[in-house]
Amino acid sequence: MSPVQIELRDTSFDPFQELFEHRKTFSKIGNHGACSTFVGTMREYNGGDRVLAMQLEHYSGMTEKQLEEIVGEARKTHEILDGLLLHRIGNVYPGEDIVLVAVWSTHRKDAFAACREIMEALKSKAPFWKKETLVEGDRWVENNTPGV
Amino acid sequence: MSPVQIELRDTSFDPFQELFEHRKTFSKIGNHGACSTFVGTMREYNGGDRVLAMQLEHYSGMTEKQLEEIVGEARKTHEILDGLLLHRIGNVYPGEDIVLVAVWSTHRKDAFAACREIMEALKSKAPFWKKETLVEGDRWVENNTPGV
Amino acid sequence: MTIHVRFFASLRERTGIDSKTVDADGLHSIRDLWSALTDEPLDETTLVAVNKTYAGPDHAITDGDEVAFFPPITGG
Amino acid sequence: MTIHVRFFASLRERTGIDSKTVDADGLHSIRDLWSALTDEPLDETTLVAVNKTYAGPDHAITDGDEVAFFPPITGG
Repeated sequence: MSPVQIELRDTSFDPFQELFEHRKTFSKIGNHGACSTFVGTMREYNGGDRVLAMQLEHYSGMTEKQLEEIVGEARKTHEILDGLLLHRIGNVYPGEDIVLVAVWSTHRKDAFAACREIMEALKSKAPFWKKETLVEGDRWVENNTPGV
Repeated sequence: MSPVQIELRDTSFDPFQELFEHRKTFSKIGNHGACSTFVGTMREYNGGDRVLAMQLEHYSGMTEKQLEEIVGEARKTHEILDGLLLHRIGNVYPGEDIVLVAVWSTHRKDAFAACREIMEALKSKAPFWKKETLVEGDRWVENNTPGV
Repeated sequence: MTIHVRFFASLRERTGIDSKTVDADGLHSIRDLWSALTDEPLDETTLVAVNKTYAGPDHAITDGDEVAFFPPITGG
Repeated sequence: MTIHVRFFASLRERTGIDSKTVDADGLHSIRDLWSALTDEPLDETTLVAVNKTYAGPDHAITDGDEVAFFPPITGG
């Protein structure tokens, strides 16, 4: 079974409180020497335009499946002792967090690489679509900013 | 002035509670689109030996100066909007956190790269030395595990 | 042969179709299915999933498949 | 010329010196200073800092300098 807890959330969450609570569930901590995390947060501006809100659409069933596969892929080359992957769906507002990826490993090399790889794969493979509400109307976000 | 808060701590801290509190101090959040963090935690075993405790020695004055320089170096090539860098000194026990590096940037590329680079530079340039207490006595840790 | 078709995001808005059950007798591939639904060419940026797994435009469709079309993803 | 010398970690334990003020008249470099303190050769893994900045073994010492010797670091 995957050691990574994956969840889609339709309400706002605080990633650091989630990580604090998540870590309490570890039954054993002796090997967890390294934790790498990434938090993506909604900005107030995108491409120079003020963004008032965002709708995050997903493909129920496929999104979860892809996230599981992305984590499974990362586990083929990196040790993942534990992890947490949260992603918002629905209406999101500036300053709210969109995504949290956290990976615990014995050593930092695996933790860093797995967190980064999961995040990049999520950006290109997990079906989510952002529609921004601007002052003058709505628009679909067409491309992600490059990660590497 | 550096946007990264740097502190040496002689008592245990929870990195996720620290991050939760630290983020509350942001006066503006509109651009903070990405946050990459790393947490290093003391393991119960090192090189096959049970480790009961660890003493973290540092060079007061130089350690702080090096950490500032490491952050300054990372800022030359990456946008850092805010950050937090905590490192334990003194007696540390298994399961306690040793180091926290957190970087906030507009985009994930800068956040990931800066966090990683600060962590690697810290491992090779900031004067800290670990002495482990084993069941049969003490030993100095001679090398860090590779990060890349 | 029955195919359940779904469109997402900007493609859903452009086609005006959210989901649709298509009688696909005589259709063989994803490409055939697309052509039966719209006059637009199948843009190479359009992503396709068959039963929630990514597939190419020449993938063969079979009875009961759920086929989804969607634009480049922008999550995270 | 007076130099404040410090040793850290395993080097402090091996030399038995934590800190020491050295009358360094006639000494020019870090290497000279090291030789005046111990019979051991200056190992190339030994790190040197002058006034809390890293320096090489040929770095010239000047009156009032704080010179530190320490083993490879193992923080983080």
